[in-house]
Parts: sequence; structure tokens; C-alpha cells
Amino acid sequence: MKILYFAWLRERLNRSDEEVSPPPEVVTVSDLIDWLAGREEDGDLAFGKKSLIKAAIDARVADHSSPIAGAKIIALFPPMTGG
Amino acid sequence: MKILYFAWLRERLNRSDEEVSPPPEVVTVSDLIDWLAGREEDGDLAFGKKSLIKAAIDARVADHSSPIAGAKIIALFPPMTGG
Amino acid sequence: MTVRIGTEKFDPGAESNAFLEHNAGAGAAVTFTGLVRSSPGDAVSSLTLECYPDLARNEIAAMIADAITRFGLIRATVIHRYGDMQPGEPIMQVMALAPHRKAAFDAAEFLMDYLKTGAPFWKKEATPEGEKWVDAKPDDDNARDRWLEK
Amino acid sequence: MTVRIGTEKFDPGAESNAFLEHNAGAGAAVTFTGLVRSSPGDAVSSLTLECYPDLARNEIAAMIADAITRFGLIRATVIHRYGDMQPGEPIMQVMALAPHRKAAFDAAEFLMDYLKTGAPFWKKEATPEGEKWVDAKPDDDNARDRWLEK
Repeated sequence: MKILYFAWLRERLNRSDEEVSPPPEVVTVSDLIDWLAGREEDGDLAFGKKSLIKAAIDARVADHSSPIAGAKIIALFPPMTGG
Repeated sequence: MKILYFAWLRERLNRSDEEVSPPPEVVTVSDLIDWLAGREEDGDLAFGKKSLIKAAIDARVADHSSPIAGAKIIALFPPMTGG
Repeated sequence: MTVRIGTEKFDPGAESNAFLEHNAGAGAAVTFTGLVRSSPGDAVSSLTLECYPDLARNEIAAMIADAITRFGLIRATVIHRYGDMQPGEPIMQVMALAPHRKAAFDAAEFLMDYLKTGAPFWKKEATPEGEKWVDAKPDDDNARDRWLEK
Repeated sequence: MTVRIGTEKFDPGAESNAFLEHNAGAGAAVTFTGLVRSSPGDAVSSLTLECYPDLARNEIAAMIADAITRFGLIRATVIHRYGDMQPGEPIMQVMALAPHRKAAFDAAEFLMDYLKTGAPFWKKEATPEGEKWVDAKPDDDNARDRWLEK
């Protein structure tokens, strides 16, 4: 599946997207964030406070508890500050 | 002094303005309305419910209790329905 | 502060752009455009607005001054036509410029509520059933009065 | 319903006029225009808006559909830029058309409150002190949440 990163999360990770193949025990968005952060040298620093990371699955807003099975694109990003 | 009439009051009286010289006992806007209505054949019909007649003195909104002494132009009109 | 009262048609978008041109660092502009309404169930073939222009200019200028103070506006403009108009034509436009959106929205709504009840315009609608003066609406008085509590 | 997301500058007045052209007998149009803010005490030399356009289109379309149902709107349009912008430039515009003014005001404000907190845009301001991501404001969450009680 493809992961997209936006705003300060993108800057801290120094990439806007990547292809990943998480193991089967990664079931929800929450699991995915933990797994992605665990792969980084400074993952906790890059992702910061987990409650501040929002997600979308296939261009629809999702919760941390949303299952990721079958998703093609998962986006992770800070709270929105548009308008 | 000059009296201006607007909207249905103007139509009912069939004039948009007139010069009048009310007697000294006509002190307030309220007195003026009564005096003007009294001069008409169908004054009560033309002016209708008195509380529905609003007034302005020299292009400033006034109350029925406002004194008219020294006024150059007094406007009488129904409730505003603009916008 | 600008008040413009006249019988000429105006161009809503051109007025918005002129208003926005000198925005002085503001973040938020709210524009209300009032149009001659006509719906199948309540058809209006034309609208005549009667006006007392000298009083309108004074009263609207006072409303704008009040709105600028109350809401910390940077600027506000009111344009109001009178005379004969056809359905779909713009009747009036209120524009409010403020640092942030809440003030701009509140000010535009405040100005509309006061204009409806305190600016000397009188609407006469021509419908298939004939001409009639539009009655003042208690709802409009209530909309204005909610600002008194603040 | 129209949603337009892009990097190009837009002309606020031309958009308003295009929106008003087919007004279907409506009496009231409210337009909100968001501009790149910059004040002497809080100077911004440029703004960069990051966006996730596919998500933005989906979320904003859902917000507009919700607003149309809630407020009985005739039509609504949201235009939102992303990329680099200078102070004074328009960032976004919301337009709401309704039979009467209350619905048009409420819908425009509702859409703004939801856009601020639920549309995938992220603001980065360049100031004399350097660049910084704008933090989400609790006030914006509160502004959105007041619509939940209705």
C-alpha cells in the first residue's frame, strides 16, 4: 500500500510518500502509525504526539481505529489548518 | 415646514410632500400626525393605525414624542421594509 | 466607510473586487448580495423600491460606524438601489472586512438586520395578482433585537 | 454544487458574478473571501498552503451536500487554492445562495467552520523570524462544534 505524508510530518520524515507492506498484525490506522514510527531511527520524534496524527484511507477521512485491510492509499497528516 | 410622505402613506394622500404651518399647540410628532389627519376628509383612513406611522426630522429618525419646533423637513412613513 | 444610494444597476463582482483591493492585511471579507426574489409559488414580476435618500445616507452611515466599533472591522461598504428592478437583479450589497472571519460574518449580518428595519426603503412587489406593498416582518424586528443583548 | 481546488489565482468578483448569474429566483447570496493576512504586529511575508486534493474534493463535496440539506440552500460553491501566495491575495471563497438571508449567512459560516477543521489544507507562514506551520486552533474546533447542537 502507498502511504502519503503531509505538512510537518512530511518534512520531518523527509519524504511525501512511500510504498510499504506492513505485516498482518498491523490491522488498524493506529497499528500502522506505531509500525511506521518503529521503523524510523527517530520515529517518535517525527510522528510526535500520536493523537495529533490524522488519517485518510483512499481519500476518505478515517479514525485511528479504522481497519486498513484492502486500502490502496493511506494518508497521514497533522490537524488541518486550512481556509 | 415641509412634510414628506412615503410608500402607502404617500399613495393614500396622493401627494409626496406639502408645505404646512401647524398652529402652536402642535408640539410633537404625535400632535403633528393628529393635526395632519384631522385636515383630511378621510384622514383616519389615510394614516391608518398611528403606531405604524414612523417619522424623521431633518433626515434623522425621530419618535412620536420628539418636538418639532425648528424643524425644516418632517418625513412620515410606514415601517421600513428595505434590503 | 462607504454608503452608496442610487437608482443605477451595480455590478456585484466589480464592487467586491474594488472593496477587496485595499485590504490592509485583513484575512476575511464577507459580502451579502440581496437579489430581487421570485419563486414559482410566490412569483414577482417586478419590484419597486421607494427611498428617502437623505435619511438613508445618515442612518446607514450610523449603522456602519456602529458595526466598525462593535466588531473591530477594518472597513465596511453598503450599496443600496431604489426604483424599479426585475427578478434576479441585485438590490443591495453589504461588504465587511475584518482581521478574522467571525467579526466579518457578524458585522455583515448585523448590518443586514439593521438595514431591514432601520433604513428608509419600502418594497412594492408587482405579482400576477397586482401590486402590493410588502409588510414589515416581525421576524426582521426579532433578528435586529438579538444584537441588543450583546 | 461546485468544488474547485487548484494552485491558480482566482478573481473573487468574477467568481461571484458567475455564481450569481443563475440565481433561480433566490433572494440572498453570501460570499466569504479568505485573504492572506498580514498585520504590522504579526507580519507574514508569504503563505504556503499544502493540500491533499483528492481528499479535499471528497470532504468539501460532503460538507456542501450537508449545508444544502441543513439550510435549504439553492446552491453553494467552494473555491480553494493551495501553493504559494502573497499577503492580500485571495486564498479561498465560499458562496451560498438561498431564498432568504438567514439561511445564506448560516450556510456560509457553517461551511467555513467545517473547512477550517475538516478540509486537508495546511498553512505555513513565512515571517521575518522564519517559516512556521500554523497550529490548529481550539477556537476553530469550538466554532465547528456549535453546529452539532442544532
